[in-house]
Amino acid sequence: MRTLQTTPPSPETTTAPLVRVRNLSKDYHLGSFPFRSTVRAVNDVSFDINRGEIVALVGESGSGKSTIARILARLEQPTGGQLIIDGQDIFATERRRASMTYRSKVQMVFQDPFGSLNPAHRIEHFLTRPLQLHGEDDSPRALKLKLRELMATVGLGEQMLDRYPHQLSGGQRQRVAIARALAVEPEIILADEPTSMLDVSVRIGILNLMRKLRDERGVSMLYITHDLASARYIADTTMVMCAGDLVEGGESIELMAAPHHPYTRLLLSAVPDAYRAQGIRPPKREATGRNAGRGAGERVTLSPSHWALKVPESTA
Amino acid sequence: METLIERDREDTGRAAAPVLSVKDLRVHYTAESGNVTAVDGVSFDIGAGEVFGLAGESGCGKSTIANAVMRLLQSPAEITGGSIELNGRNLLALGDEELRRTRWRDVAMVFQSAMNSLNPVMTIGDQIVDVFTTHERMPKKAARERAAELLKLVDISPDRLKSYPHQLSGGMRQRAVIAIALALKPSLLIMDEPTTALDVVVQQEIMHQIKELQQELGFSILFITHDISLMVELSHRMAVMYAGRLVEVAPSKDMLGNPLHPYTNALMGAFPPLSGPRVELTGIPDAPPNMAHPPTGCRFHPRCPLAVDACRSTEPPLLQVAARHDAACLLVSEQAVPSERSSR
Amino acid sequence: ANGAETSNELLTIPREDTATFTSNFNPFSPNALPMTQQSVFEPLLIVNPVKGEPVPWLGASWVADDDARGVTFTLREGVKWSDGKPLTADDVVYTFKLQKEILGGFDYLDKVSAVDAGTVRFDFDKPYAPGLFEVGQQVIAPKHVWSKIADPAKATNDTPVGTGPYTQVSRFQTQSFELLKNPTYWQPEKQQLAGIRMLAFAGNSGANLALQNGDVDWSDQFIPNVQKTFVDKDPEHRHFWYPTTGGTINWQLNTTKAPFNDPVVRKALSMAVDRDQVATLGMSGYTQPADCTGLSDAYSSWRDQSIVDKCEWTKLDVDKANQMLDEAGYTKGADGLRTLKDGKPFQFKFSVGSASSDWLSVAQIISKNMEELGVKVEVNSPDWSQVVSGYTDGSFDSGIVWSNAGATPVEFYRGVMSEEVVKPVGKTANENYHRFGDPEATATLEKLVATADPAGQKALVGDLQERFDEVAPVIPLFSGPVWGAYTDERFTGWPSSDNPYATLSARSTTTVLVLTSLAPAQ
Amino acid sequence: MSLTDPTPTASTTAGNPTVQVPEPPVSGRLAHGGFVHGILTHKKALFGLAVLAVFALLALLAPVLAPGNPSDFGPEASMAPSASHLLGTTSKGQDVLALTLWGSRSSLTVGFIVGLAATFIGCLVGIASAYFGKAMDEVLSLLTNIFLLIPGLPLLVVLAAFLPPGPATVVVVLVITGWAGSARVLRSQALSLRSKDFVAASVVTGERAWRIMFREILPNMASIVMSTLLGCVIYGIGAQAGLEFLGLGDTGSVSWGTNLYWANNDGALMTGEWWVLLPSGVAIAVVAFALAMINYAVDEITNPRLRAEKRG
Amino acid sequence: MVFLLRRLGFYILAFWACITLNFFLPRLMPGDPVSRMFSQVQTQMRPDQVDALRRLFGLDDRPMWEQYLAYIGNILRGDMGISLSRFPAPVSEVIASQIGWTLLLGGTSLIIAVVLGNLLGILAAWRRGRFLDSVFPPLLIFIGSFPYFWLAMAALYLFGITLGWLPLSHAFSTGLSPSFSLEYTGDVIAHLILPASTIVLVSIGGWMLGMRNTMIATTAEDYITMARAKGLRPSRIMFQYAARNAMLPSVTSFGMSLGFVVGGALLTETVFAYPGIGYQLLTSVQALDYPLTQGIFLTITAAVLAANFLVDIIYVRLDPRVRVS
Ligand SMILES: Nc1ncnc2c1ncn2[C@@H]1O[C@H](COP(=O)(O)OP(=O)(O)OP(=O)(O)O)[C@@H](O)[C@H]1O
Ligand SMILES: Nc1ncnc2c1ncn2[C@@H]1O[C@H](COP(=O)(O)OP(=O)(O)OP(=O)(O)O)[C@@H](O)[C@H]1O
Ligand SMILES: [Mg+2]
Ligand SMILES: [Mg+2]
Repeated sequence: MRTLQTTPPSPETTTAPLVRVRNLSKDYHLGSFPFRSTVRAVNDVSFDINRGEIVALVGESGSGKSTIARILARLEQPTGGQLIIDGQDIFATERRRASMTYRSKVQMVFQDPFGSLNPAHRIEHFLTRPLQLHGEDDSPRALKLKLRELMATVGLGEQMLDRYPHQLSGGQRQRVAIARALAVEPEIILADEPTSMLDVSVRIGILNLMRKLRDERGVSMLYITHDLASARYIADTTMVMCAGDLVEGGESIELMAAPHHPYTRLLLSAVPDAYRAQGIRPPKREATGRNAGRGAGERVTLSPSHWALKVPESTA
Repeated sequence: METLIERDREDTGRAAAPVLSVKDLRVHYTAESGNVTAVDGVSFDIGAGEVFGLAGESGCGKSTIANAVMRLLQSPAEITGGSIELNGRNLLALGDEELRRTRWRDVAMVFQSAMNSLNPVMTIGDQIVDVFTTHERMPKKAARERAAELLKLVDISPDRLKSYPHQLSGGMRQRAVIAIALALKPSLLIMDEPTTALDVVVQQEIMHQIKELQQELGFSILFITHDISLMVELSHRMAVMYAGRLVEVAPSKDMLGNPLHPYTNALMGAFPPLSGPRVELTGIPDAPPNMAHPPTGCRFHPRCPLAVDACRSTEPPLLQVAARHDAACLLVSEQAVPSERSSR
Repeated sequence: ANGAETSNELLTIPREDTATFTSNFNPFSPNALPMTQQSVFEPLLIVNPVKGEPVPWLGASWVADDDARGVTFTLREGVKWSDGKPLTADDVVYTFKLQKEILGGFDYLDKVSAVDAGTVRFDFDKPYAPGLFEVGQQVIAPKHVWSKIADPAKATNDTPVGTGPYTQVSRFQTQSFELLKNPTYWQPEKQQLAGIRMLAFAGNSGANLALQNGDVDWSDQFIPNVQKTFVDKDPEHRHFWYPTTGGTINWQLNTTKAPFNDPVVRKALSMAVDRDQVATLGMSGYTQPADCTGLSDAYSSWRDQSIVDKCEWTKLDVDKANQMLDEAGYTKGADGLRTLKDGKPFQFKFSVGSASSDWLSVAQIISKNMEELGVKVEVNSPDWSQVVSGYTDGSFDSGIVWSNAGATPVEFYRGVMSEEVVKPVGKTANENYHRFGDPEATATLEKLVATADPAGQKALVGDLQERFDEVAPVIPLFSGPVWGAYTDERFTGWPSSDNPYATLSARSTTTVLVLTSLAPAQ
Repeated sequence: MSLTDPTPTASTTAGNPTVQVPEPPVSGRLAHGGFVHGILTHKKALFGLAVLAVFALLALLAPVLAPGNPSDFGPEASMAPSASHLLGTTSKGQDVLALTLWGSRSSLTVGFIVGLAATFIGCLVGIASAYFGKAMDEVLSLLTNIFLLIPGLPLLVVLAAFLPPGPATVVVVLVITGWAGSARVLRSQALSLRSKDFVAASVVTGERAWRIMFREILPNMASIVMSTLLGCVIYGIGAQAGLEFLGLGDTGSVSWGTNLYWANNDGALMTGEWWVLLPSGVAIAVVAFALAMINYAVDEITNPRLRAEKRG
Repeated sequence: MVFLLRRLGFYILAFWACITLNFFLPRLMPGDPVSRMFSQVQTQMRPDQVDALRRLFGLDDRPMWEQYLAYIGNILRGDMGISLSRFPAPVSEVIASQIGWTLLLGGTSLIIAVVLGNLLGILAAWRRGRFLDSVFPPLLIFIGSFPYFWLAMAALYLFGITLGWLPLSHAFSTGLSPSFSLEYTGDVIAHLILPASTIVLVSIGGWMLGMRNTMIATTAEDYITMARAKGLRPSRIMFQYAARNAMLPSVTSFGMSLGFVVGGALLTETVFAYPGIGYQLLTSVQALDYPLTQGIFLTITAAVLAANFLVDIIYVRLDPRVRVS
């Protein structure tokens, strides 16, 4: 068995990060005027993603992971904060709709491969459209060539192009979704739980594919998951989210070996692990640091590659 | 520290008659795209107080077995063979009314999605009370008191009796369903992926609760999940299923330490560990077989790294290959002794 | 009377034009309930169009001034209101005061005065012979009641006080009401019915079904194929009589538009109309074709037979018609279609209100007839209100229009060819929609209304008939039939062609004559 | 109208992240020809299509089968069906068969135009409402709901009376009163598709709004659009007949509704001339039934569970 | 509560839209009620008579917006004016005398159709493929395919004229006085049978099929499987678990179809000469009786909106999920 590299191979790691997220927040309004209530889905979140880096965002359901991905994909407008990509302050320049340039830099892979591939179209459509929208005016032949290449990249045969999504297995579908994202040659792919709808046996395949893409093409990735083990498996950096807050972040293995924030610890202890010699008895729910630190926003640096949100003494 | 289930209990109740005994069960689905034998000759026993796990990929027939035991299968599904004995009674021979009485009293079930298995327009309380009024002809008031006790058992405040399902969180709903399942103190509880809809922290809490309740009340559990790690933590004994057949049955510890079937082995390897070095995993290549046209011979052979020619043509029987350890693989059966049914 | 006992003897009459009744027995209301004007209130005299002569009623006799500038009525003695008070000349005076205030009309009426308690004098501000019948047919209301009503225009008069035979409202319900005997009627011997019961129906079909089923005694709505659907079911008792004494129904062409301003065109078109087919198919055979005097059968006694005998343009003669159009310069093209003088195709619209299905059939027949002339006629059937709005503002091409009805032909001729009533296009016209005025006819009419002596009137009407034949202001189609069908199973004494003392209409001034003639069958 | 609302609103299928592979959405199977295949092999649909085809053919061939103006009066009035007049004649001597044949032209045309137009507007409003959401949705939904709540027949009566008569008016009036029902159904369907990830994926790819609405969302609504269309056609044919029966249509034209109007006016019921009343009424019923059967079939093809299966 | 308030706001807005539409529609039409009245009785008019009537009817020539404001003001005061075609009866009186019958006929037939249709739908879905499920839906759809008035005439012909079993017209026999006597009630019911059953007949198929389809969808829900697993009695599962949920879309349709009840009885009223505001609307429209047309339209709209609000309230009771705490 090959031991996997723990650091990204890209030489650009040291240069300015590809994505800088600063103080991002998002409020959702429930109900409508005058009976509105507000839910803060993302609270003052800041992080960076370097070129060629896989960053995992983990956390329990409803903690705001997808919201962050959707904001980065410009499917949602944030309530506040900055998004800087390649040094450009996106929300300041592109108020309402994302430009095609932005779209060609940032692509997304969704959780449910059934839902993200329109059942009415053939596989070919999903790959042709981005090529047509973003590529140069290709001749049909050049287009065919590109399609074949894309399919090969994600490990699918050319004959699949004529099929409809429902004629493919879940894993194959997710590969098509990845190929679609790749078609525009993006700089970063946002993958929102790309494996959680897949069968156990094919998950690893998809994770391996993602890692391969990073290794071979240098694509950055934001990998969103609630499966800590898989985050540890492919992500260089892991960030933990809890109720809208980013509570801890750091180099994946280091973070999981020495979790600092109580929520991270809780999360880790809850993962069933057959091989774990000893389990950690989960503390009672009320005692966890779920809502700790809201608004405090102060970070403790644990190592150059590991930080956590400061926890108020009483709940720590 | 502790694991969820004490391994020592493996030996308890070994002599007693099994709570559930499934023999050579066959279930057939009639479908346009082709007829499917979703469960093809499955046999296993569950002893009193035993937690028996059933693992396998999606579509391999786990839920079908669970539903067959509950006699919930409806057209296009049909039980075409075998027997299901619950506490010595053949469930397949029961008439409608008898069956209705047996359900929930002797065997209860926790469904995969609590959200969908609770009637959205009835309060939790009413849905519990329903069980008592139907099976025990209990007056409403007494039933309500019992319902409150049940909720307390699963750590839900009794004033939630008046709540509707949508007013509870996912975890609470699932616990409410467990409470309903335990209402009549059944001897067997079937749990079909009871926690897949929940996130890890809540899952952990619920599993813990189930374990406590099981130890307290002593019922047996048929536990179904695709998450081997979870199953190994929870069950005494487990079976791995592939494409409608059992491929390996063994005490969980043995299964973990010494998986004999290549499929079991591959399945174990599909879960990245939380500790240790980062090693590359391979998963299982290709997709599970189309059950309408299962492969000949060993059904796993197209994906099996170790497959030999014989695998293509010869169906491997489930044979005892070690003490209380059965497997269905030509490669491991050479040293095996044939067993009539999976032993305990 | 006790309802249960007499209920068999109630004369039951359906009304097809209202689905429900809303209480309103106000004689001054434009939409009073049926029988208000027929049974509750009575006029001074009644004109029977079949016989063409007036019947004295509340006015026992009258004297018209020779110069036609007034008339004096002597009221019948012993007439009492249904509340027991006597009828006096003051009632008549007050009635006319209210009528003029509320509904207008009688613009020629200078003064109405009570000469004494039993005599009323009407003074006209100009010679106006038809005035006698107009004032005579106004129903009279009691002053002692109406002078106490604050807003007579808006009174519903739920418990009417009248002089008629059946005045006592009973069991007023959404779809029916009953009028029982006036306890103080002036001809008690003629009150042979226990009362009248009116039933409401939403449309002809319902009323007809009731008739066919024997649920009603007397019905005056249109009945398709009355012989087969009604009479044949019980020929012994069931009868109908459709005298054609309504106004003439005309095809009116807008004479402000070319080519309808050309009398030759009007006559040619008229000659192509198959009036027999119109009468038999369009009007179910319930009427006869009109002639070139334009007069309906209500004015048979005025008709000049010599003119009728030499009528040309109301007789079907397609060849002649074609020839006339050819000669007049409306040439036929190769496609068989005519063009107007300005080169536009000879085609126009024919508007009829959609509710009048019989007239719609007539229009369709005519449209078909016109094809033989190479003239294209497009039948248009929007709602009546839209049709009428086209008539009143003069924007229509052509349509089927009723004509004015009066006791004498004056109203008719005035309506079709007097210059007095012609309005320019764009101004609202309420009669003479075709906007045709003839100076000669106008002068004759002026003379006619100032003539009181019957022989002189007859001569002048003869002149008008001749003039009508000459200028063809409208294309007369047929006389309007007055429908009426009954069963004499329960009541006898109905008017008929043998005894035409009234028409069988249940909504005309002659209705009261029928009501006072009927008697329970033996 | 849309009493048979094919989209149950009480659906409780909240998205729950499951590991098992869900059944492919049915529309997937429909979009690639399976639908057409389904229709062509479905007994009810075939019956409906055949009936429709027969009527369409008869309508097309009316000038050949019954030459001349069908409303011309003839000499042979009120004749019971016989060899010379297969369906008898009216009291005005018109041939009932000719009237029925020619009537099918107007009735079918109006029905289908109304159906198409109402469905089109419904699609436009429904999908736009669902896709753009927010203020657009609020406004369009409000409009839709208002039109749904305004009592239809009274509005029909009022409108029909106030517009010049003719087939165009009938169409306009029926579309005005008929589109809202389809918009509501289509919106709710589009709304569920709107939240599907493939829409988000298209946005991320950079597709334009109209393209997403019509190329991504609409094709997945094929069956419901079809259902709505059929429903609207049924509505169109029936409502036209009703209007005309009340005399609010174009009484001068020949359609099944006006045939019945004239039959009723000429007292066919009273004279016992059943042959005048029967054909047009039955024709409407048979066409509507055929359409309903196709609709039924569409429902069953899209949702196999609805099929009345035989139990073993 | 929030849900209901929102709905209420919507209804108020819808109501305003309706009455505005209602104001402008009749005024866009050419012609005026007075000349219309004369064309109906087909007599001549003298200009002074026309003026007198216009004065009498209070037809005003004020600018449109002034009339509109006055109209809105009057409506808020509950004053719907005086009917022209039934002058001088106030609109409210005309409506009051007829709406009861409309509600009786419409309400009875709607309730029967809904209850029976849904019951049939529930049973058909529950016993899939059996007689009820295979025979009834196509049969009812076929019957429902006939134009309503046609079916009504056929029924009238058959049961009223030919067989003579049931009365031909009206809401009760003439000669009877409304009372709570057995005779009167029986008579009213006898008169109700034909009109109501024809309405039921044409509408029941839709209800049945709609219910059947949602019911089938519902029976596939996990909570039904769970209920079966719980060993509940089939009747309880069918009604309390399946039908109770499947009913919800029906409740919404019920609200929507109320509009049909109040306005849609028009054809019934025509065929059976049954009293009611549907036919009155038609005649008032044809008579250009703006006040009455408006009044009826307003009443119908208000009734429909109110009924829908009621349905919303019921819906909230039936479906706990829309209750927002
Ligand atoms: N459209 C929306 N309107 C209102 N609230 C929303 C909306 N989308 C998300 N939320 C709320 O925002 C919070 C964060 O949601 P999000 O989907 O980002 O969570 P997540 O971490 O992706 O959860 P999961 O693991 O379940 O996917 C949740 O509380 C959710 O209820
Ligand atoms: N209604 C059905 N019609 C036809 N085939 C069916 C039906 N339901 C299940 N099957 C078939 O039965 C097989 C077993 O299904 P089952 O639901 O028991 O799988 P499972 O192991 O529970 O899967 P999962 O982990 O996804 O729940 C599947 O391969 C499927 O093809
Ligand atoms: Mg998410
Ligand atoms: Mg399952």
